[in-house]
Amino acid sequence: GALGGVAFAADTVKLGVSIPAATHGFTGGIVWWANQAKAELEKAHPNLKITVKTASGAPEQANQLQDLVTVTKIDSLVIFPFESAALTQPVLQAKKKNVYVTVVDRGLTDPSAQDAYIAGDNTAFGRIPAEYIAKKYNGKANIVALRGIPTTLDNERWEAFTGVLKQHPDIKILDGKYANWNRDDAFKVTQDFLTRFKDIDVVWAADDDMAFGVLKAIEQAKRTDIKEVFGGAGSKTMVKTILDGSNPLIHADVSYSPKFIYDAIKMTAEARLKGDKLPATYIIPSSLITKENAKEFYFPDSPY
Amino acid sequence: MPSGPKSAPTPTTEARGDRAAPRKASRRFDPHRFGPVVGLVLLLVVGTALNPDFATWDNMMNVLTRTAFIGIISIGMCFVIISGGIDLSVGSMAALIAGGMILLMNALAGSVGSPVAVVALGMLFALLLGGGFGLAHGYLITRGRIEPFIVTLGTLGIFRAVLTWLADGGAITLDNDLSDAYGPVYYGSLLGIPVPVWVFLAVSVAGAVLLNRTAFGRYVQAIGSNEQVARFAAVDVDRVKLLTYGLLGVCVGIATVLYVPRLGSASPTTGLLWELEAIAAVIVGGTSFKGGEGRIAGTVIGAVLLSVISNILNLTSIISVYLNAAVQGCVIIAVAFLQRRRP
Amino acid sequence: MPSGPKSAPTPTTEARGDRAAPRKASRRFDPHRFGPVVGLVLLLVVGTALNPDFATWDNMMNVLTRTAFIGIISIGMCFVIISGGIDLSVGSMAALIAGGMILLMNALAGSVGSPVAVVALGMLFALLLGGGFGLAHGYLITRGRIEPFIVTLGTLGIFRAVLTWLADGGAITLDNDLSDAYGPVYYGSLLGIPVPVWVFLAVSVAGAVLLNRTAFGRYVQAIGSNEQVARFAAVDVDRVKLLTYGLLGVCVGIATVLYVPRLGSASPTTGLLWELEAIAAVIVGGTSFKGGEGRIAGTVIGAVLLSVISNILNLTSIISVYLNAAVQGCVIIAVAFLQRRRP
Amino acid sequence: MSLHVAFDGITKEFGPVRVLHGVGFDLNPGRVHGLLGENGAGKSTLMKILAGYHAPTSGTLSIDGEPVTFRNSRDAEKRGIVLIHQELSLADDLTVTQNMFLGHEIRRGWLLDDRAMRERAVQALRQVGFEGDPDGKVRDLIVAEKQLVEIAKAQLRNARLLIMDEPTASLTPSECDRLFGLIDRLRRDGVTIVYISHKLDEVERITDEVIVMRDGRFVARAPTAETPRQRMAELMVGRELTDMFPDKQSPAIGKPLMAVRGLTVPGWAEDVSFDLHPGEILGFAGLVGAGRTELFEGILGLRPRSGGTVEIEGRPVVLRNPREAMRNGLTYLSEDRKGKGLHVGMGLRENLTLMTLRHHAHPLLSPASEERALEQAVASFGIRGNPQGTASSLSGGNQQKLAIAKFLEPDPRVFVLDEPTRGVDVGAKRDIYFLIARLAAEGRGVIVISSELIELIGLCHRVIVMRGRRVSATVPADRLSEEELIAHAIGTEVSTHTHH
Ligand SMILES: Nc1ncnc2c1ncn2[C@@H]1O[C@H](COP(=O)(O)OP(=O)(O)OP(=O)(O)O)[C@@H](O)[C@H]1O
Ligand SMILES: Nc1ncnc2c1ncn2[C@@H]1O[C@H](COP(=O)(O)OP(=O)(O)OP(=O)(O)O)[C@@H](O)[C@H]1O
Ligand SMILES: [Mg+2]
Ligand SMILES: [Mg+2]
Repeated sequence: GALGGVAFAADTVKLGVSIPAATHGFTGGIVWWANQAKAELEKAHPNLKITVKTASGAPEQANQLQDLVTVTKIDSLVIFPFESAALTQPVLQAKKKNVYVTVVDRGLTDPSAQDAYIAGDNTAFGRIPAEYIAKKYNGKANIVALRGIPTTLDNERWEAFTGVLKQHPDIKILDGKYANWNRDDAFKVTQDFLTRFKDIDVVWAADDDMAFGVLKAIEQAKRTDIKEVFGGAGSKTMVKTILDGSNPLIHADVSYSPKFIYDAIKMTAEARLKGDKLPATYIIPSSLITKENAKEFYFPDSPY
Repeated sequence: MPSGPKSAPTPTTEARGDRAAPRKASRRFDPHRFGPVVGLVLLLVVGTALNPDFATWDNMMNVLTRTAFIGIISIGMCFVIISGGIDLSVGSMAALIAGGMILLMNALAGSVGSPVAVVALGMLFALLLGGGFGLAHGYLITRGRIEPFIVTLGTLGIFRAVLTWLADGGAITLDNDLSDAYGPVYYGSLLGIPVPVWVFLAVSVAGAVLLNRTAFGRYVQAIGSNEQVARFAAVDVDRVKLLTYGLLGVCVGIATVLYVPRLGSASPTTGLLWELEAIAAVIVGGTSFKGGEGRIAGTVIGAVLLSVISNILNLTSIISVYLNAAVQGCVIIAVAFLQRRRP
Repeated sequence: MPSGPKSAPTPTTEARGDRAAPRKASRRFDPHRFGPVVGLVLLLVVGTALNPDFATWDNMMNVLTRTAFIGIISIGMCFVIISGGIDLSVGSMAALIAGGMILLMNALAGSVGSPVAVVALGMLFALLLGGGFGLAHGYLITRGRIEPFIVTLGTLGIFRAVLTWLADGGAITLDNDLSDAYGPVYYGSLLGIPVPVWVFLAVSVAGAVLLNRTAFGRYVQAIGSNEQVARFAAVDVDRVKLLTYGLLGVCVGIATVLYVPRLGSASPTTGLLWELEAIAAVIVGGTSFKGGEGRIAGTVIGAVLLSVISNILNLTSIISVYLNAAVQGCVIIAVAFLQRRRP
Repeated sequence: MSLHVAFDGITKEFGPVRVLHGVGFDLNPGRVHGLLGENGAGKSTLMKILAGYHAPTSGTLSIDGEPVTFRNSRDAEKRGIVLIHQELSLADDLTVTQNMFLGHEIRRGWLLDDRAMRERAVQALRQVGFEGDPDGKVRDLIVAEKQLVEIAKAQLRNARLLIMDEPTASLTPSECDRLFGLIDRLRRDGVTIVYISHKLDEVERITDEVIVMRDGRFVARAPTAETPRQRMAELMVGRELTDMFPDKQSPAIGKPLMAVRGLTVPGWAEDVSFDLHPGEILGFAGLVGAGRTELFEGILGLRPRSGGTVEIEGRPVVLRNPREAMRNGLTYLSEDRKGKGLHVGMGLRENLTLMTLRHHAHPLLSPASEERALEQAVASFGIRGNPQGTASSLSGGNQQKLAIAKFLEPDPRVFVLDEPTRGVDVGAKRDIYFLIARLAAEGRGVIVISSELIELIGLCHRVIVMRGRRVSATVPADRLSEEELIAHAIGTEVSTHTHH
């Protein structure tokens, strides 16, 4: 849109926030941080109105987008798309109606549909654990991996992870199965991995929720060959565990905090109120969390 | 007053000779028929009260447009349910059709010149694929004598798995040129009314005519009401059942044809839980889950009603986002209560 | 005993006892009865061939233990389906019960001294909550005269939404001390067999006795077979239906009691799609979706069979992970085909 | 024009059970044949073979001299053979008109011509005397109305050979008269007719010759004129039948066992009062739709009541459902056997003991004890058929016996039988009459609702006649006659016994 990028100071800002519904720990965190941002920012800026909507699928999110534009008449949007490809057209339609668009986490397939892009680093989410494992185990280890739900997001992480490990011929990924970012499924898949593979060094659970199920399965099987379980996303319990050193299998994690939705809302709202523009792309780096730096990643009030 | 159980049928008060009259009258005011309408009207009132922008033309068109997919599938589903069957696979089927169709169109884009022709071929393919899947269901159910629930539960998994495999776990995305050529099918309008709404309308009318004014529709109802009786009346039960599933498949194809230009991609989460929504629309619309009787108009209203609920929820923030599904659940139960069946 | 029939006049002809024999024989080989068993045996053979670890005691116990939840729920579901009903809410219900139970236990942990007592109270609460939810369903269905599909579709949303709200979108986690006290309920064994398997067994036996050897079970079948006839035969139809839903609720409660110590937490993904799995177990087990007749043993086998499929898939990598669901779908259809009903 | 049909060596097996053993006889064109036989003799099975619903296991069926094989009923219909089923075969959710044209819709182009169908339906319905709404759902019809719809439906098919399998089972005399008029007309048009009935007076009245079957075999045929009723009955049962009805024993005079006062079932029965004494057999007569069935469904709490009281053994009772009625010693056997009386898909045993499971539960159900109950019932009621099969595998009459046995299991003080001998053969009918008399002699009160006046006259101590939702007369035993009952039922006589 021609006007979409033009910045101007507004008297009032109607900001719409469209995010996935809380279906597992991570998205639960997203919802919590989004509401947190709403509460704080609306208090600080009386002329700011934030509407938070959660969707349980791409079509529903597209619908909400339409409703936010047509009926709530938002002028700015922060969207965490369910899926890049599927939401591109709908966001484009919104942008055509002069809505300022900040896309969070999953970039659209057509970048012209967005004014700003703020994201966690999915490649790093897969790369960091791989590099960590390769280094720690001197390029020699047996790994089993859990995957999330089949999505582009999951693919990115998986490719980054396997991509790094390809350079280490002695690191074997024994198998990777979907456990749907779900504790129960992770528990079952791990149980079966344990039955199947007698010698495992590391489990890449790829998500802290799933890591939780993995740990329980290992505990039940009383297996001693496994040296480490690596989750992902830096949930509060996992960070606390690292901080306390309370679980011998947990040593590190990779940060991918749902807090970025808070940052995105805050940055967008404040920029819009002042009439500023956001940088076109802003990647919130993912970093390795270890006992040393765990404190920086610990937010006791967040649900995640 | 020793009145019998509340569940007893409505008494007719006229003498025997005139029994026809009061029975007819009681049918006219059958809450069973008007429950969904009443529910919808109430919702519209609530929506307008909560947010004046709700009642705008644009919003109405938005709601109707997005209802089109589920609505069209529900119409096919209505036939299947009336005939005493069920189809759990429609969501996965839509996803697979969308994926297959996009792959085909992307592949053709190189060889066939005009994007419009490619899109037209893609659409045709979608309808054929849908019909084929539907007939396959029908075949397994009638010839294989397997419960429809099981057959379609199985294909629910199969369709989605094949799509996931085709998409390598990610998404299948339509080429940009094609997207532009195809866009109007979802985003265009005719006389101020979006194309999908026209299609939805056309399918509804066709469905209503088919159900109420053709022998096929009559047979569908007869089979759902009493399969043995239909067989005795020399109705080719297997063939009619086969066709209802085929019809539903075509409806899913049509819905997919409208859906693809909207999101321009298919992924393993496409069409997730559409089956529940479609079945819910049919049942909320007053069709009996046990088959035998049902209404297309009710189904359409049911589908619209379900969209309106989430539209209203989108338009207000009085309720915690966590509780959206609870509100939806309550409204569905309340609407069903309005049209509860006489025993 | 009634004296009426005894005083009847001389019989006109002798009953033809000889006819009984061949019928009974033909029933013994009814594939309908043995389809699931055959399917399970075949799967076991395939599993062992693919991975020798499959046939180990530990793996078997793993599979049975994880089947316990769905299995116990399926047994309750079997009653509901036989009576002609359906319950889509069991997964959400389990999630909400788990959440509520954990919150209660965490709250009690401070005031009540012994963790064991707290856990016992939590378990009791889970069973009561489950029974209460079930009865609420039954009440809406019998008194409210709303389709079971709709009622439980509504509560499916409501239960999960309330849990999500209670959990603030995250997980509700059991306190550590309690976790230790509660752990054995899932992780403990008796005579080498895990506790959940014992409970599953006990519930199965109780279910089979209840269905086949008590008046209640007979009424359930009679109602599913023909509600009207049951009503005329002095069966208190509403009460029996109410109880079937209550029973299912209690089964969900039991399943939850076993489930909570496994991970010690409840989240919005807890129990997702359990309803489909439970219903599938019942139908794969040879119970008719239309009600009237069904088998507990079949249901148990159906539940085990479904777990075994995914166990085998986890134990091998011959098939792309993307296609897991397709394999599951094919096996389900194939098993159903083995036991297809005679026309 | 007329069809000549020949059966030759027809056998039929259902699984291992052989029900027809080489039947052979001819049906002569343009004649009305009465087909007689006990329950389970195989009449319906043979006719279903003729009409293409079943294939014979062996043997040949010839039409006009040429052997035919029908793949389905449509094939048979093409030859002009139409069957009116004994078990009503209408789809509840469809309207009367829709049912009548099911499978034979009139179309205009692609669409149904509803108007033309309705017109023809109304015409056919009028011929059989159906007065309900042709656009009403069949679900809302009473049994007799359904039967009329079945007959009207067959009317539309332009049959050359019409098989009527117990068409009058639940019809009252005036509807029957209309039907006989219809049959006469058809015969004059040259239609061959097979008329199956257990009402021998009807057979005597309208058939040209009778054909008798027993145990799946052809037994005899004879011109009707030369075969008195007594002889027909003997040919059917294979032995001599003495009096059809037991002697009437006068009931105890004293306190009534059941007293109903001013009972109203809105829309169906108004201000009905009657007493029933111990040992009394009380009949209820009336035309189709007079409200007899609905009155008792109201008493049982299955329909809303808007006034009146019921006392049983002197205690006022409020019966809200059949369960409470059973506890108070009242059971009711419905006229709608398939829809309200028996679980046709369940076994005999399960059907028999459904109301008295507590007798077999200690606390678990004992199959052995249930089996004993079944054996006893099979013996005392002469239920013929496979005791291990489902109720649906029994012939119509045997299903009726099973139903009676079922509703007697709770040992009721007051037993209400609605059309108790519907579809029951003469031998069994006689058994049932003697049974009813015995029940009364034991001090029970028995109420018999029936459309067969002979039965009421032969059996009852008093008969209450209902007309247009009200009691129009109470006729004592000594004044019982067909004329009297009909007169009260259709309202041509001012009664001296009207209750008010
Ligand atoms: N026809 C029926 N319909 C529903 N429930 C029944 C029926 N008959 C018995 N029950 C219930 O099954 C259980 C055992 O029944 P039983 O017939 O032995 O007791 P009962 O004395 O008839 O009970 P009630 O006081 O309820 O009549 C009781 O809980 C009873 O209420
Ligand atoms: N589908 C079936 N399966 C098994 N047995 C059957 C079936 N249909 C009929 N029979 C048996 O065949 C025999 C003949 O039945 P049929 O219905 O022909 O008797 P009928 O002469 O018409 O008796 P009624 O006068 O009682 O109607 C009966 O013993 C019945 O139990
Ligand atoms: Mg017969
Ligand atoms: Mg009657």
